[in-house]
Amino acid sequence: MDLRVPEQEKAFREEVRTFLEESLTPEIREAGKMVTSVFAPVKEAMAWQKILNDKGWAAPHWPKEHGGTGWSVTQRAIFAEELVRAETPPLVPMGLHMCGPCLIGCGTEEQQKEYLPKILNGEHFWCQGYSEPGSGSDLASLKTFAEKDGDDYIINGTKIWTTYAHYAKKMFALVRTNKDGKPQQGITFLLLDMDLPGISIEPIVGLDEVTEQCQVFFDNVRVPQSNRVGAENDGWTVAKYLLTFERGGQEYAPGLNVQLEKIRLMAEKQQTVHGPMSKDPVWQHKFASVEADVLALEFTEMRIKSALSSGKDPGALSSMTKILGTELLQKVTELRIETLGAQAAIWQPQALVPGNEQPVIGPEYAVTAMPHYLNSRACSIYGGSNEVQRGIIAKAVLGL
Amino acid sequence: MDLRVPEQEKAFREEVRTFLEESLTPEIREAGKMVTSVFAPVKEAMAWQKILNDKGWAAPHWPKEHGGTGWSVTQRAIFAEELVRAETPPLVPMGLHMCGPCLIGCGTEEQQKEYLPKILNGEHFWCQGYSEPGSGSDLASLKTFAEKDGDDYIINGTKIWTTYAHYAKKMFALVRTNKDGKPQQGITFLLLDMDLPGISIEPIVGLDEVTEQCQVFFDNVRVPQSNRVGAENDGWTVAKYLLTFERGGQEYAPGLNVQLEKIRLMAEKQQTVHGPMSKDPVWQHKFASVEADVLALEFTEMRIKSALSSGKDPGALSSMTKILGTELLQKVTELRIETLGAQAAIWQPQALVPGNEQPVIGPEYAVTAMPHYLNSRACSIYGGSNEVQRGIIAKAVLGL
Amino acid sequence: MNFQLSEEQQMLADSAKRFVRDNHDVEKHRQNKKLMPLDEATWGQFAELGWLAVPFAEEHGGLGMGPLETMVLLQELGEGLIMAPYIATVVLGGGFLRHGSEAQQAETIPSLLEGGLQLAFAAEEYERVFTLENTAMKGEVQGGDVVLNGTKACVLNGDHADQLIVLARTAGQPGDKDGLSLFLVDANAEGVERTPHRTVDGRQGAEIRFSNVKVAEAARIGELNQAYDIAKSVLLEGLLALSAECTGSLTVLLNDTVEYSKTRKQFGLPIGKFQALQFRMADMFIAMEQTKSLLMAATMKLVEGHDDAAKAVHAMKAQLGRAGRKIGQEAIQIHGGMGMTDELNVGHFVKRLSAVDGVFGNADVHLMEIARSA
Amino acid sequence: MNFQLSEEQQMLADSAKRFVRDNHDVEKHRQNKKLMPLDEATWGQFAELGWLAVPFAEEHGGLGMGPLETMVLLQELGEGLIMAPYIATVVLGGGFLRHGSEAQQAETIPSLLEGGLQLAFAAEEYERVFTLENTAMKGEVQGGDVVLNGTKACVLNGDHADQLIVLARTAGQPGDKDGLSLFLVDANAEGVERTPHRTVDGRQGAEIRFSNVKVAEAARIGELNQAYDIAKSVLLEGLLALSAECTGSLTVLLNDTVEYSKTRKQFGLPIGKFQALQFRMADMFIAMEQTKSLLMAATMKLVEGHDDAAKAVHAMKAQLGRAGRKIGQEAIQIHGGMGMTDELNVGHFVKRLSAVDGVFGNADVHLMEIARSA
Repeated sequence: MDLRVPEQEKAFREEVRTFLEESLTPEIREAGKMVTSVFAPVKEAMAWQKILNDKGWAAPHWPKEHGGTGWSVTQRAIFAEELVRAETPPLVPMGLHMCGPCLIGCGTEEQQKEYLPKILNGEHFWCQGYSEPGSGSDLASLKTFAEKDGDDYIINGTKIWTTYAHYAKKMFALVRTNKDGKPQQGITFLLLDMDLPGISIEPIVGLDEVTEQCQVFFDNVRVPQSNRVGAENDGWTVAKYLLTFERGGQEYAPGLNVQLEKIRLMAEKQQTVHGPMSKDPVWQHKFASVEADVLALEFTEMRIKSALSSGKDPGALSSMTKILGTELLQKVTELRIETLGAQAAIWQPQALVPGNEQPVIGPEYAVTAMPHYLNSRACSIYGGSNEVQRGIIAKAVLGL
Repeated sequence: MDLRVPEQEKAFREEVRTFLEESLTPEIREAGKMVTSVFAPVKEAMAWQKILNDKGWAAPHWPKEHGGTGWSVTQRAIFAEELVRAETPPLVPMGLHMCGPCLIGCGTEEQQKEYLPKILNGEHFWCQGYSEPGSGSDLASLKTFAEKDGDDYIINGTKIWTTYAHYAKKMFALVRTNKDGKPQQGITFLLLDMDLPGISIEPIVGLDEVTEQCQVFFDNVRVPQSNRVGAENDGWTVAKYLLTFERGGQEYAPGLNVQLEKIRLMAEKQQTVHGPMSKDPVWQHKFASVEADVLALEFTEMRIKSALSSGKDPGALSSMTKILGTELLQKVTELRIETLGAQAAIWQPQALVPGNEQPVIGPEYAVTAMPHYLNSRACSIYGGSNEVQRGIIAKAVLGL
Repeated sequence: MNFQLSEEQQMLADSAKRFVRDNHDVEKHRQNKKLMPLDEATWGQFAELGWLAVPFAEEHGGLGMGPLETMVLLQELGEGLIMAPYIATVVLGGGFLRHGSEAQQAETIPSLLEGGLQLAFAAEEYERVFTLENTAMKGEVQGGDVVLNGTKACVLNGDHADQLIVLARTAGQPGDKDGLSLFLVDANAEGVERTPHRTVDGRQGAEIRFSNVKVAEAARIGELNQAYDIAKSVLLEGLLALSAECTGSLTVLLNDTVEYSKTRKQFGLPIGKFQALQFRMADMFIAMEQTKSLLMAATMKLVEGHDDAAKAVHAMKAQLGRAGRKIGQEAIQIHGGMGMTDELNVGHFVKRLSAVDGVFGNADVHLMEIARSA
Repeated sequence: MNFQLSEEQQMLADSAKRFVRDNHDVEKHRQNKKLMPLDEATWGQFAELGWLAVPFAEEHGGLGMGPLETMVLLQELGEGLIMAPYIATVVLGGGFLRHGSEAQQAETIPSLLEGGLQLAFAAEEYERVFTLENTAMKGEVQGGDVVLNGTKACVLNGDHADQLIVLARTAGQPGDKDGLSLFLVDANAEGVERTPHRTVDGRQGAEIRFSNVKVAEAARIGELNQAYDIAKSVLLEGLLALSAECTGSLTVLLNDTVEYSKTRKQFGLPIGKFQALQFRMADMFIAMEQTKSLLMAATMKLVEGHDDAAKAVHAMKAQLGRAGRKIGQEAIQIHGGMGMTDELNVGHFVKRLSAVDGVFGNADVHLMEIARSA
């Protein structure tokens, strides 16, 4: 058991840092610092993806033959950590982290050749058509129907919580092609263009007054059968492939540590009658409690990485990091608004728009606090609600 | 809306205080201060009951014709509060608060005449035979069977968590007399002597190394049918009568306030490097948080009393005070061991026995802390577990 | 002990209930939120209904009511998330005017009662955790005048206000209760510069800078350097008013969540049938009832002048932060994606609660105030 | 980064696992608890198995291992709730001896390794919240000697100990890190009076009064007045050892609860099928995994000398308090009445965790130490 870092890992980290130092533009840095969601502003995120892709680093987790980097689990983790520490805007995940892996695992060679390079270079901006108004956590109950008609499918129905549908060129979707049998059966994975006749998009305004999500309506939308990934009625397998591909799930601790450090600096600026809030025992107690949780999560994530590195499948433990990561993020954003008091209530979303010239009212570091607090409430809902994740732990880990 | 206390209520409180001042013996006082459970040591509790009964105050909640006081809801609450504030040992509830009311509501005149006076004067010490090993929260699933045989029932089976069975002269029990139909049907309410042939008692040692509960075994125990209360197979109705009788449930806030005050005094004695713990902001914050909860509960209980006084039935709200009262008690006992640190780990249960001459090791106020913490874990389990209570709120109050 | 509303109080509650029924609408709320100007029409209705007169003495044309009636009124309005600056102008502003000179009262109250005068309490400062004694903004005594310099932050209703009640430090250091003074300052006086901003709950606040603003003795409320007690007593009423309003809002959040859970189906069942959600909604209910209890406790104790009244008000404000967080967060989680949108009640109510926790000290600040009032 | 046990560590774990399998039994534990005398047989087995030698240097006859191996060993022993005074004698006692003089080492270590010498760290005091610098018990310097007066409380293994390591204040005031000194004192020296007592977890502690106990310079460990750093470094190892042992205990509590919930039926279903309980057991599992992670984090950081090692150890002790409380309380609640008895594992494990939280500073104390180590 040891934590020592081999020389080559140190060197790799240095290489990443140097690259970031040299290649991040002021606009991208600024956008990264202002991010209050897992979804960064599109323009800056895509500009950053282009820079990474030019270097060959846009999709380190992909197999090398498809444009991945061939890095080890550890190298990928170091890279991800450094991106977070430098507060780069997160890359938009729908192409790189969702559709791409499904195509790699289940697409035809033709599909891979057509789509993967354009995911990497950003030419195709993808959105994900999974959730429907009636099926959130219970995804298998989806109803949007694709009826066969000659060489095509004709799609009718609606998708909701479709992130960035209003920017997307392409959608990968799960649609029902058979109404009989178990709900997971009879679902097909399709690719489609967002400018097809019959598609209409209705943006959804969020709590933070930002439009990230949309509802998408399908009115007799015609899609060629060649756009299917995997076999008909076997779309559930295609979608599930993602779990195999990104085993171990996301890492949350690096980002949480960045947030905590920011909050500590804010607390140093807030004056109580006894001096800075950062020296106030009640604040310290609260902060230390979250710090301990984050340190624990950091090592929980390391243990999962270590299992992955030695070829083990951490399986349902990714449900645990999802719960911990999202609920700690929520706690951290809450701690931030508590640290700021009334200042957090000043509402100036326009100051978050990249490139705005709006003068900030109040301390500049307070601007992102409330939008981030509100936006982060979503992360225990999406990606398999935390209720679903607790159910998975109870059943798959504890055998209940 | 007002909190003003009418003169006659003030006078009544004064009367109670004076009585307590004059009639509490040093032994009873001492036993009261050392109580770490809802069940006080039997000898002192019964001695205190005798004193109260001589005054006519042993069962204020009973109808006057059966030996009650005829007090108003408010007077009864004042009386209960003053008992708690004076830290008198709680009266053993099985006769006065459980069996008595059932007899008053559902017993024959003969049964009332026979049993009620002896409950009041303590001649009959009762225990409650409800729970069984297989039926805790799910009481209706009880299996102890009473078979008719001439004028008798013959009982076979076992009861568990029978508080103070090893001291009891009498038991009131729910037994199954019919195995068909819904589980609540076919249950009969019986009274029986604890020295009957075929009854054996096995004491259960608790976490705190005290024996409060027992398991009671019935091996062909013969009980005359005249010992039945209510109709055969209608015991559920008899048992439920208690809910009607003690509407609004117990009051927890007065006892919690006494505990909080004790903890505050303890905190004054603990020295940190900055002075007494009572001035330590982290401790203050924690303490204030519980204080706010208890103040809220005090008024929640007042609102229920006020509804009762004006003839309303607070119904399922007693589930709420049960949850709040027991969980706050648990929090308070936890706060106490946190205030004491390692001192709370010193284990000297012998020092809690009334009349012991054992010298105490460490601060005297620390002696009850850990036993009380451990014992109080039970109060979210018994009397309808807090899971059952939350279910009642969800269904009966929220309509889920 | 009596928790019944008087006939008068019941009438007030009923009229507010009617107002909410006729005026609350999420769509309308979303539109209103985008407007920075004061909603004059609603304010006019408030005046007509007599609500602006609630806490003023009868000799000033008021109704001679107090915190109990304010509680009754605001609890109802909170159920409709009505955005009028009632607390800034009537509760806090009116509260300070009670301590003002006869001249100050004569100049302001009649106009206020007609709906023609807005007030704001300029107390918070940037990068200072709010308590009255932590006030740092300087008022320099120059003969009979005081010269104000500095910035007040997050002043609720600050931009609409015609007159500002400014809390300034005229002696001593932050932390001292002595040395605080209160001034009634014309919002358009020379040297007063206001930058309005929205608040997360769709209301309006302002940053207010004071540059050599000279204030005459006649503009002072209370004694020089001795304003703490007045400020505290008015603040307590303001905290109660905020709490009453938000307690109404909590009721709606709970009810909407319970109702939503009865209709929203997942895995073939209404989600309200899942035990884990049932228990959480039971806990939301309990938190709400405890909040109501503290609201009554604190309000009655303050009205009747109990020794522990201040402590109870601090407990209430702390509870508002804690219960607001708990109920608000659960309401969103149980609503799922719909809870994250601008479309339903839930998001707007949650934003209101999130804003209010930070106003005049959050839950942590008030828990410590409980400890200090012991 | 590597979380694999070395071959040697795995062997140690295996032997401890076997020991627990052969020796742990609730019935036996209940009987042992009633005994105040040391369980010599078990201690002899510890010596034979070489466990007493784990942290000692090879030149002293030890195995030259460290906190990682202590962790591995104690985690296993914790699963069996084995009550030997390993931490007092070997981890803390042995830790202090490492800083002792050659004469002190020669006099104690050989006997300790054979199982013939017991130690105890006399640090806590009545009515003083434990931190090293809060030590108040006086040691008066008289020439080369120091005269001890005062009382040490809750000294784990205090009555069995042959030698006591006493932390005393020889200069300064409580709160000062300077002015602390450590002494190796014969437990039967004149003026040392011991009152043994049980602790809630069935182990043994003692109150130890010192009345004019004269200690020569040769009995001192480290420099006069400069013992803080030694005490801190040994204490950190002790905290880790307690944490390791209790992490093992937490595993058992979780597993027993989950298994019980699969067999116990209510309302026609195993209670483990009820969603509310499932979610709570999932949360218990998460708390346990987080505890394991912190244990590894803190132990590895301490062994490798990372800057933030102390902070990680404090985080671990805080987590032990928090997770121990949460998991213990839930274990009882889910076991229902059976969890309240002396009959099952659950009660005994919960009592162990309840005792340990208070030892050498509870969760709150250690959270504040995290803040101070920042």
